[in-house]
Amino acid sequence: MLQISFKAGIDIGSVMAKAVIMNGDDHVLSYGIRPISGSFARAANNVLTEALEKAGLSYDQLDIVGATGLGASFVNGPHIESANVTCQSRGMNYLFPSVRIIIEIGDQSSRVIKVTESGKVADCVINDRCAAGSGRILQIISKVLQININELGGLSVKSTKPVRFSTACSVFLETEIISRVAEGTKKGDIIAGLHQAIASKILAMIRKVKIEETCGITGGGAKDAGLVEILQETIGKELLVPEEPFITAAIGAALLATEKHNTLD
Amino acid sequence: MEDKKKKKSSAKTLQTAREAGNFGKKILTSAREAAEAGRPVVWAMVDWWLGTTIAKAMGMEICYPENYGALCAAMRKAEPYLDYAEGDGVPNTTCGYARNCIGYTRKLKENNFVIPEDAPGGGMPKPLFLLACGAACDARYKWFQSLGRYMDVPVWTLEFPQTGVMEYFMPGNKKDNITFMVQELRAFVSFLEKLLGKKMNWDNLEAKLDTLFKTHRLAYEVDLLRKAVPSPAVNTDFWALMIPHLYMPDDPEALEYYQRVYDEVKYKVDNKIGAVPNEKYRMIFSELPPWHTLGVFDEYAEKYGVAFAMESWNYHVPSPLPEDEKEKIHDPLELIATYSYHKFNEYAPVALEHRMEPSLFTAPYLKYVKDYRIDGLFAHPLISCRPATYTLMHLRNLLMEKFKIPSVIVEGDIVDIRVFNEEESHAKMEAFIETMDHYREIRKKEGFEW
Amino acid sequence: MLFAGIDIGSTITKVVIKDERSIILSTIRPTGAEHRRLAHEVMRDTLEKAGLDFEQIDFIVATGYGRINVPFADAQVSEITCHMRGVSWLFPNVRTVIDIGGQDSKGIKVVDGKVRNFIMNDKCAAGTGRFLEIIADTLGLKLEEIGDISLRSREPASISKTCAIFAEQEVLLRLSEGASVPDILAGLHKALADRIFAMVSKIRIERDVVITGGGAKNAGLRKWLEERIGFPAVLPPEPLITGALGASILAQEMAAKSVEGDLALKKRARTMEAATFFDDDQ
Amino acid sequence: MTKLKGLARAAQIDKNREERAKEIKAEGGKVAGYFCCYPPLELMTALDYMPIRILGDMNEPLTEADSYLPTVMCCFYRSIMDIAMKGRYNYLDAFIGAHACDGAERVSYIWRSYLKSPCSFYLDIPHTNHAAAIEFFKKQLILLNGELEKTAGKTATAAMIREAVKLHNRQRAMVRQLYGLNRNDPPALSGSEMVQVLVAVMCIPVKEGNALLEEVIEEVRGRAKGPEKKKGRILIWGSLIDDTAMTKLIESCGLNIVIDDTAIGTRSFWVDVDETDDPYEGLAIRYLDKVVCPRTFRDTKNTRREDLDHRFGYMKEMIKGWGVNGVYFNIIRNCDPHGYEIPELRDYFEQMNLPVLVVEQDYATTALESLRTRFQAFAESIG
Repeated sequence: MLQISFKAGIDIGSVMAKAVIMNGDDHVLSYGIRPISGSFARAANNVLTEALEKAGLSYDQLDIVGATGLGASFVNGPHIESANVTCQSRGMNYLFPSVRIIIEIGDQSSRVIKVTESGKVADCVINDRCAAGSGRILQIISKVLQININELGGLSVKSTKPVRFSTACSVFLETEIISRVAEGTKKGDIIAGLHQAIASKILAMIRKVKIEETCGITGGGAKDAGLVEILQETIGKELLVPEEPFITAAIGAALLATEKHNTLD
Repeated sequence: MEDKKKKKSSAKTLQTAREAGNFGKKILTSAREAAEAGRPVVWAMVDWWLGTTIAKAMGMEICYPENYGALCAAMRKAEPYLDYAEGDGVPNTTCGYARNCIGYTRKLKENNFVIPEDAPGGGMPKPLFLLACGAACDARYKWFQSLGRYMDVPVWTLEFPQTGVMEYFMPGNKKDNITFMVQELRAFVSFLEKLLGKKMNWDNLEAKLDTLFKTHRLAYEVDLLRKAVPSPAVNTDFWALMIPHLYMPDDPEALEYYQRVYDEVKYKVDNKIGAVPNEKYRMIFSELPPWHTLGVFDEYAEKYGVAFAMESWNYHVPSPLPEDEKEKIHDPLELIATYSYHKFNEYAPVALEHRMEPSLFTAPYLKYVKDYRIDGLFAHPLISCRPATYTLMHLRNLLMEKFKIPSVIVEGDIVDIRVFNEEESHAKMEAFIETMDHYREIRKKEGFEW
Repeated sequence: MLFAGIDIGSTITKVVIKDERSIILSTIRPTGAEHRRLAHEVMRDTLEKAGLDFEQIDFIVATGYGRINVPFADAQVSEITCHMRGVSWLFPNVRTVIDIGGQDSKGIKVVDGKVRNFIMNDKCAAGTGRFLEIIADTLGLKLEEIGDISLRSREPASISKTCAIFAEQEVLLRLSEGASVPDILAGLHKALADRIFAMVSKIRIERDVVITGGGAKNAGLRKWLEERIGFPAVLPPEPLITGALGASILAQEMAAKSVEGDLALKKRARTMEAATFFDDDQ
Repeated sequence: MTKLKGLARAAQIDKNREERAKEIKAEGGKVAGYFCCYPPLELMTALDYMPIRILGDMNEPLTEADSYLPTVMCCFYRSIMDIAMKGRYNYLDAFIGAHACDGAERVSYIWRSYLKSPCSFYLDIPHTNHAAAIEFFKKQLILLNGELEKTAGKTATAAMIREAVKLHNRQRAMVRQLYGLNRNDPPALSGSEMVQVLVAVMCIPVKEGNALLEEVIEEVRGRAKGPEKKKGRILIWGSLIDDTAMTKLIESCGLNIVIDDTAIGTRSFWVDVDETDDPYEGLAIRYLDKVVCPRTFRDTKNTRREDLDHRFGYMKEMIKGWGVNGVYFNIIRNCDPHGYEIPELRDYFEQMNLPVLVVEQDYATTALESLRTRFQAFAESIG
């Protein structure tokens, strides 16, 4: 069995690259988050360097590197790849051992994962093929309304008349939001309408895996407190939110790499 | 579409399975030869041996447009036909096989019913009539009816009653169902006799039935052998093997072939030779596979030690009719009707035991998972096939509720390669391995046998 | 007499002013979704440029996404009819119109100068110009230049995703795998052309085919579309204004059919105010 | 509260479709829910069940359906399963599923696996109208009646069924009379009003329905102002429309809906049950053979022309009698029986020089507005 002093987990998503550095006792020492900006390889390299610098370590000190995400294969140097769902499960389990349902609202898709006590995937529902209902729309609305994603919540909760959108397509939604703004619809109503639409999608997904007592949320969408609140209301459970929702899969990637390495031995 | 994805057919694990493709070729060549010799050709739906055996006994050659759809997809030549059909206004939500066939028929018509040079597998010749079937889905008679737009040939629709579970056990109902089917088969025989201007050859029909039952007996035995651990054959073998037993079980060549299949599988079982090296997980597949990317199952086997020990109820032969029941039947049409009805309803007792519906497409799996010691279901919802898709969520719920067996859902299509995301399927499988581990533990705790 | 047609699209407003015989002036103003309620100002500016007074226009027809309630127009007609009329006026032999707009794509079958059949994409941005806009954005290129760049490709990359947002992800992957920008763009244009072709085929494509809308200005898209259609398509001098042109022609017809008193009444009822859109709350 | 009458009452019932069913339950009566237009209402009425047509809800976002049905299936039946799982139909004493089409068949099964009612029957319906099929269907009806009797605690005599046949035939005759008023231009009744009236009579006991129809006919005949005159007089062909959101959209685009060939419309009312000695005989013939829907296969005729007329000819009468100048194909997404029919039927109408509009809709009110341009352009292309 490999003696591990330091390890890294890298998650190369479609929009963001994230890296975490952990020590042999699985403590997170540092992390980095960077936009992809057109190149997976470059972003992977940069984000790892950033995290290493923060931890005051050099690349050579890493004993093992785990990678996940769309661009995992573009990570330079030796690394062990794992599926994103598995990484999210391990990562969230590491942060919140009691969590049995993970809601992940990513940029391109949403997922609901059921996890075991040991952080393994017990079931999972993925919304793919069409980006309707993904976290992308939260980015779009932040851009259109020119507010930060974590400010959406404050506006949403004040809404009395949430907008009912006529489309689920994120692309068309953007236009619809823009025109609503132009017409003078209250920002809060627009955001609340959006939050409700996402929440009802997620609810349908949760129904498929059956709800459990402790639930958590991660991915970019977890940064939107308004969404989290509406989701809590819709599913009737409190949601645990990581301090930095972006890095949960990267943590999982580091943990899984070690796991896989040990079983290989 | 000049797709850059590599063509990914499966290597198949059985020697005999690799030969099965010849039967597919034989279907098409025999039909073309018949057409050239001026003998009648029929296009028929898979009908679980209800009407096609009768038509064959009358000397007709049969082509199966559903199978042809799978062939075009496997050769990755379906797209132009799909485009043709959509262009004619058929919604793109309808069956991929149907759109492939509608597009093909339009092309055939435009070529004055001379088979186009570039037709995959040599093509299907113009039929004398179309033999539709009411079993399994609406598309399988509506699609043939819609071909009237391209060729003026009659359609005959075989009645295939669809009984509910509770209703199956109502006194007299099974008998009424079979009587109805027999009446309809008689009407079908009259239709054929009128169309061909000759009498039914009953001796020929009986001889064909005899061969059919023998072939099916072997196919059934092969299914039983597949319960062995490690699995002697897997789903990719089955999808090749099914051509002889589904389309031409009455052909002596198929019988001879199936004897060899049986021998090969038996040998593997006796010597504990697994189809998948290091079989770690036994999965079941439902319902129709991605014909264009069957090789993906070889990859799952190699990467994760997954053996697809069983699959797709619809295409398996049923258990043989009990001899005493069979002996009481003297009318070959009644025998046929009883057998086909048996295929669709033999799992009604299982459904009743679990207080669930329907007995088709779901109940068989509730038995399979026990018999084949299954760890997980691979559900493949199809974008264009509702019958093979309708019950998947329901089946997923049932397997979890009754047996603590998890499912992985990978969307795709039988024909349309554009909707199958291969990389995503691997990611899902990787996560699913953990899920299967987890439920193995749970099943152990709850006292399940496997 | 003078007539005007205004096509209030989701992001661009177009105006055509016409007399009995020919076009006097046309304006194309990218209003953008956030400014589309300013359609009346585009109208006002156009009139100003032409040195005309609002009162001098005898009949105004509005069309497009924002046509539902245009206070300064006398009638509203769907963009399908307007495109068909505009194109037919320019090209009397037209049988098929393919309009590739920002929010939707459509095919129109023309028989004897009438809409015989039509088809539009629904619920998804996959087959629209917006698809290209998003990709251009991802690649940091201008929408106007991507068509030409795509023509430089020798081996189009395979793009299988239909959803614009997923395609964006695929583009990133292809880029990272080392595919060149022209190849990626060619793959995207080809994919879009395939989808548009599949849709328009439903109304049976017949010659002459005229391509309009923003997509018509994209040489790469035109190339792939023509390849699928099997023969060259006709391109209007200004593909963006056919809807507004059709509206102005219909304005002329409607004026001719109206009684004089009615016209005056209608004129008096007009106000130069913002238009109401389809998705506005009723 | 004053008791509403006629059209206003119909609109009220349409808005609150379960109201009567629940009242009847509270009074100790029984309610039978059924799929599509194939389970004979007469058998339910004869045994004092109030028949209620099981419909979906275009306004309800789907949150439950995905757990039971994949997204590729019929949007209407997905909606039904969704609201059923939310408890909307928990009050049913009898559930009658039906093999009307794949959607109805599969949802019948799945419904019965999760939702249990005292009486539950799955009615198999043959695919053809052959003599043997009618005979078989008759036997199925007898089985259905047996199950209904068990829960009703009484037996249906031939006389009771014949009585019910009379009541329902009367209802059908009145509905036809109502449609007849739409032969005029402008039509006497808007398509939206028609939906309200027909949905209403499907949600109340037959006698009340007949009384309501009498009121409506009288009201419509006497009223000074009905729908405006519009250029388009259209026939709607397709599975069904059960929400006025859809008809109102169409009618706001310059189109009057004057007649239809749909399952909530004429298909349910166009033909009577023959009063045969054996009442099951008349029921089997009427429900299997005389109800028209593409789900029933009719044997190919000698020539193509004959075949098409045999399948679609009845609509020629509608076109002529109601002065139809355009046809709208209302396709609920993922409907196979109607989907395969589109190219042939479209040809058929276009040969009659009738413009055709085909729309595949998602059975959701939120997705309607985007269809407006299609209807408007269609209206502009008429005449």
